[in-house]
Amino acid sequence: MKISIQQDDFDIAEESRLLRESNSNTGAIVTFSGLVRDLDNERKVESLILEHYPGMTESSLEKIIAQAQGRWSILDVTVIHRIGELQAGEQIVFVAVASLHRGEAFSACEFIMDFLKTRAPFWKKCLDENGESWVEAKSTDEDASARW
Amino acid sequence: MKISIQQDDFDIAEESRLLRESNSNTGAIVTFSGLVRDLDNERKVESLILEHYPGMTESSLEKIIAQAQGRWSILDVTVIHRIGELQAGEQIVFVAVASLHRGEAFSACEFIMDFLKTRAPFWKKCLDENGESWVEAKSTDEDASARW
Amino acid sequence: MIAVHFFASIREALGVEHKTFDLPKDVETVEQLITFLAQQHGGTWSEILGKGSVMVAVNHEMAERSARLQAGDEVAFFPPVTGG
Amino acid sequence: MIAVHFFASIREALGVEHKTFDLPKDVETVEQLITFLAQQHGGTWSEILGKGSVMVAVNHEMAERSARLQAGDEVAFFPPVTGG
Repeated sequence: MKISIQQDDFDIAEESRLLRESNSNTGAIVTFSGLVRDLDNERKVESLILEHYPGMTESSLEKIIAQAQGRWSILDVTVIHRIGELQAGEQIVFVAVASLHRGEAFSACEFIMDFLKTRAPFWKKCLDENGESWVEAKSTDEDASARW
Repeated sequence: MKISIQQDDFDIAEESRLLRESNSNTGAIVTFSGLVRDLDNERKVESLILEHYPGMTESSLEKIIAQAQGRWSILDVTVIHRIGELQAGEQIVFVAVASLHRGEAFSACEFIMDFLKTRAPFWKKCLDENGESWVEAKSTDEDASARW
Repeated sequence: MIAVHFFASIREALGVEHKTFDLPKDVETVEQLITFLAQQHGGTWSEILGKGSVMVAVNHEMAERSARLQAGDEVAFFPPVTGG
Repeated sequence: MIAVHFFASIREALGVEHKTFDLPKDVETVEQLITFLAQQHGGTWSEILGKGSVMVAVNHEMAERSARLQAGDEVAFFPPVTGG
């Protein structure tokens, strides 16, 4: 299991390779990559600033992964989340789950993302043509985690 | 959209990069990688031989992708499936979906995999310590595609 | 003419990969094609192709045994798919 | 001692990132901590921290306003999270 909160970009090929090589019986790997979109509510996004709560971020992600491991048979998990200033098009987050079969990997990966979105202490400030503003939490994200 | 049936291995970093760069408003990319497991029903797998039905394979994958596009808002899709002889640990299949939001990318990627498993004309022969045998279709795969 | 392809375990069981021949006048459906092939090649073919689990495609589309055939069609018989 | 952290829009609205002070005897819950902070800093604090949408964590765990506090605890106030 790997959890990393970092400013630097990450290489999904390298991360996927590490995950794949961690267990020779892995049959399925599902990955999610989140990117900074260049349009949000029809406004041109220049960049995002990602803030987090050091210490609690890591422990909340550990807890989310432990919950996923309790529900599905998972061979390995990687969660990487970037902080600091990110330009449009850059990678923000990466979640990858390795398992024997695809159904478990899909469910666990989506579960981890849904709870990361609603339980892990990260906040985004958006810089666009109108200046800067804190991104508001979406009720659709709360709905997504409530269904599990 | 990219569909490729090939003997050669593929580079998921390169494929992910192409998908990511195809649309600057992509917010979410979900990928599935299927690997040759080294154990199947407790038998040590040496290799798999993948056979397909040229022509029908491509058109069946196009149809599956078109169905997914009808159900979810998808920005781009890549499907790569290898044929020929593959050793344990090698990549067999890669499905990647880019969309604005994660829910659509997760659903579309899993939908495409579930139908690829039950509708696309590929067959696996397994070489293991007991010799060679055709892999039998699993009812769990039929169930997975029936739920959509 | 009609082209008939066999894949995977069906191909191995029959020992034939594909056949091309003039579509007989009385063969109007996949079911009748199976009967015709069995008449030509013997009971093993009827047994193998008659199995409910055997899948059929006509012109690259999955089809039922009741599907109608015409000259120029490409028919394929194969076991349940196991890709991915 | 008790450490109190403020994040994102809450931090900016209050103009404070964190405070560390002796836990007053009559502050036994998060609710009472908010009242104490508002007494010290004025009504704006009560308004900002009193909002139902503001999330609270005690020792890195999400907590209710009724959660009990003790010396040594780390309390954090922040808006709904928006990572990922």
